[in-house]
Amino acid sequence: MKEYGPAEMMIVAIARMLNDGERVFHGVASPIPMLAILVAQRLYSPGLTYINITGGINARPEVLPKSTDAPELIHKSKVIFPLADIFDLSARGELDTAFLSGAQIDSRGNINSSVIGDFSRPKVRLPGGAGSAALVPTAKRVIVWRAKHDPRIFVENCDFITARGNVKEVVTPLGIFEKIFGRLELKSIFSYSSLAEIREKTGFRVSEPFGEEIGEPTKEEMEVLKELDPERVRDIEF
Amino acid sequence: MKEYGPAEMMIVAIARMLNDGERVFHGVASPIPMLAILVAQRLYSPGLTYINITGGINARPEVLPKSTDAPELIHKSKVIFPLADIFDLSARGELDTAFLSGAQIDSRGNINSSVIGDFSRPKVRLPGGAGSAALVPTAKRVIVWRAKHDPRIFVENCDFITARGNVKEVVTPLGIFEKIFGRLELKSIFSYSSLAEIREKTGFRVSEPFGEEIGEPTKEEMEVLKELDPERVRDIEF
Amino acid sequence: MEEKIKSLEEAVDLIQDYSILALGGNLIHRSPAVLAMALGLAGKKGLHLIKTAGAFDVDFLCAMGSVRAVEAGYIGYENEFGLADFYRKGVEEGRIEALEQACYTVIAGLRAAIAGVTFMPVVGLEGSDLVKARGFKKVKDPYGEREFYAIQAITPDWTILHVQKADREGNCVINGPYYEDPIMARAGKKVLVTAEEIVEEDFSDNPALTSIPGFLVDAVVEIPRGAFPGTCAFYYGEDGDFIKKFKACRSSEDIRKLVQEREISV
Amino acid sequence: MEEKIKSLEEAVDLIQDYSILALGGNLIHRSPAVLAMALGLAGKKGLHLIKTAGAFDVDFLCAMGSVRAVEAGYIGYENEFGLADFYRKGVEEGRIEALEQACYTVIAGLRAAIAGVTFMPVVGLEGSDLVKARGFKKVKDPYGEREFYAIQAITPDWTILHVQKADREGNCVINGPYYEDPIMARAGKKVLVTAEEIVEEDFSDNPALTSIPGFLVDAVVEIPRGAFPGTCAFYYGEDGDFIKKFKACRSSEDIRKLVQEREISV
Repeated sequence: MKEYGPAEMMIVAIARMLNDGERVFHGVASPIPMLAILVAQRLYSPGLTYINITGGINARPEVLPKSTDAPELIHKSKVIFPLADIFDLSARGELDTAFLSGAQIDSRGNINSSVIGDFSRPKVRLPGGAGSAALVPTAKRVIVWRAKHDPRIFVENCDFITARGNVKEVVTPLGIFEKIFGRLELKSIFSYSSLAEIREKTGFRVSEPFGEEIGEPTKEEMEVLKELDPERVRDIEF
Repeated sequence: MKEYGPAEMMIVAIARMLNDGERVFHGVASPIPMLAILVAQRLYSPGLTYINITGGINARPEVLPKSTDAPELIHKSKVIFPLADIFDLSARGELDTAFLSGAQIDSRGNINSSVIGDFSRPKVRLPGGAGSAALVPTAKRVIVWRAKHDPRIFVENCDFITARGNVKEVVTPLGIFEKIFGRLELKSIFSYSSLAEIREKTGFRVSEPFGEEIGEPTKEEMEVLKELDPERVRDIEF
Repeated sequence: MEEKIKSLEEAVDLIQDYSILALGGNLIHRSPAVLAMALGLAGKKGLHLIKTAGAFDVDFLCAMGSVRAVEAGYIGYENEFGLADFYRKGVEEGRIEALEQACYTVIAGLRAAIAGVTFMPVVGLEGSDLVKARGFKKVKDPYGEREFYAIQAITPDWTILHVQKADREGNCVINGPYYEDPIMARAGKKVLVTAEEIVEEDFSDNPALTSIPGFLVDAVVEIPRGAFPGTCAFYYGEDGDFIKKFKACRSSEDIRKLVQEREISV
Repeated sequence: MEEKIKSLEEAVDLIQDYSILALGGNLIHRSPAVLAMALGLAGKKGLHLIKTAGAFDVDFLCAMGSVRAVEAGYIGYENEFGLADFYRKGVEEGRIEALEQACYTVIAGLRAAIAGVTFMPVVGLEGSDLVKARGFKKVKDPYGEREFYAIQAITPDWTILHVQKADREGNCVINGPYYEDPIMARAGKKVLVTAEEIVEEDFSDNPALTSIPGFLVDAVVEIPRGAFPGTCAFYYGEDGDFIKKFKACRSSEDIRKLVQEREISV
């Protein structure tokens, strides 16, 4: 069954990592986490609290927006819990999982969303870390995802560390890393990839995966995904 | 015309002290300021912003409550601006006038609403200063009022200073003091009182009044008062 | 999802002796008075109460000997019903500690807890003897020369609120003034709500009207007239007669009798 | 009461060169984009922009050479429209200062301004190179040993918001997400609101729905489609085609032409 690609694989891999009862947040530019959370709520963690940057709590968007900060993401929310409140929640240790990404992700799980080159006169000015510098050190667990996997993204050391902290897993189109003793270690390789491919496309040393292979998306997962995202918003990150 | 008493006199004297366009606040246990503000808005300062502790902004209570923290005081308000916001407003220097009172008011315009005797094991435990310790130093002008005038209230020095700061006027049933060079000086004597009476009932030195007499309540003021407060909530402070 | 709806008895059991409790509402308005009565009648001990301005709820718990400390800006009944005599007597006799704050510093302490910091700088308090009496310290702006009073974080073990409507998930709609309830709900380690009505309504039709987010709420108890003898906006006014009779009680037995006579289910 | 309703031209005249402006909304959602376009087209200079996450509004002002500094957590168009190239180029060429904050520290700075203090302690930032790059200092809890990063107050000269409905007094109803608008409204020295509709409705029927208190608002401009080319919840979605054409412009003349072609009244 080759009806799925990296987008589906990343989404279901992340969905399975979420636990029932936890409070999970995503911010801007986050279609994959948005879908992963919605799939998790449908299939695995109905009691998960889905928090997004619009202030939606357990929103049920009718149509998925391409912008994950769009007003559609408060649809069916029973309360508005603005971003300032979300940051406070994390700061006081009550946010379980936050999703963040970066232009560079290094061997220690640090992320750079700020600059390539000098901060005040950069070679490349990136968009900025949004909430990451505040959330990565304070959320109990941070899952980093990136829909591209190449050696300029996965580097030994970030040019600039926008955020450092409680990164636990890093999910890419090829597999999953986990931070162990302060370094990203390969945990799982997706079935369509290989250790060789990951090594080739990663800028830091990659050891044999220490975890089990992640099962392909199930029929049920694919059906829920199709239902939630008929317009394939999830492809926009690729 | 002796249809008015100290309650009416205090209310109209205060109402005339308020300016158009200013932001004026009262808190708990404040029927006289509540009425003074409402009279001022009707007759003299239609553009005054009336802020009360319930979060009401320019509320138009249908029935005046005896408790000035009652939900009636948001009636007809177009927004709710909670107490926390009101304190912030004052802290950043944007509150023009705040009304506060105390169990003791001393010759320097300090107020005590906390204790008689030792703080930790007081002879008399008073209710506490509510917002006064925060508002008196931060509001641009503080008007203190007290519906009783006797030497145990108007003392040379408070037993305990709950709040000190921008007290400008002190209004009593007998007259008005103003703080000048750090001391309360008698400004006006109400027509039914006298310097002798005020001296007798005040625990600190009182000089001749330096200001003009305050005119008696006008027919118009009395009519508005009657209309606003047919049940005479204003008497409850006496 | 775990069941949040509790009976009054179950709710009372959740609150441990010696807890720090923030009580919502203000004075006799929409305070969780019936829950407070139930705690007092159940013989809870050593409670540390947090409130901006309190009246019957605090005074009742003081009357029943349940209180070790009151951290508030004002405790009293305003002009109509006068001083909170049980509180006052408890403080004067040294049984209750009066940790007077300005209402704003209660808010500042709660805000510190909300943001996970241990203190909050505030403007105000200058010249107040509360500074010495309460040991308020200053903190200097590390970028400049200005100093501010630093208010220590106030973290309630439980925030207890009374609202007009709650749903099964604990989302609450407050009609009329909010007072400090939304702040207290965020600051509390746990949140207990008593509601006039637990409704099946879908609050998502107008989420801007939801004042308390359900996911922060641990327990919900339906208590019609739960702010009695105080007011609950758009539901009922105060029962001044009851307040006067309560204030006239001379012992906790008198109080128990009064509550029984009035057939208040606590 | 003074008249708060202004024409777009009058509103543009209110904003001085070199002002600090907080812009409401978030990314392309309910940002005061038409007002921002009008400022850019009017040749405003040296603006210091405050935003948590910005996109078209900030990028447009950067494109028109109106910006000296951007203090924000994120400036970009997310996945669909990519980087904010005018902003980016301005920073890379040294014309614009990128005062990157975490979105939370923008909020903390605004909160400090709201409370009249010069800094706000926050949890977070540990391990971030932003600390050194931005010179964030620590502050110690005067009661204990914990240290927190101190964020300096951010006080906008003007907060500029776009809302769905405003009344003549400046009270505003925001439908859908509020983003940081209520915070920005409190922090700004002055507040300018653009509204889809100025209504005669009496907001007192449901004051809990009023997100911005009118007494804090100095000027109100009716601009239907005022968040164009972004979205305005319950009113319209984005105009992606316009955003793409804007991003393809190579000069401020191209941009003026594009705006004229689309007959946007700015």
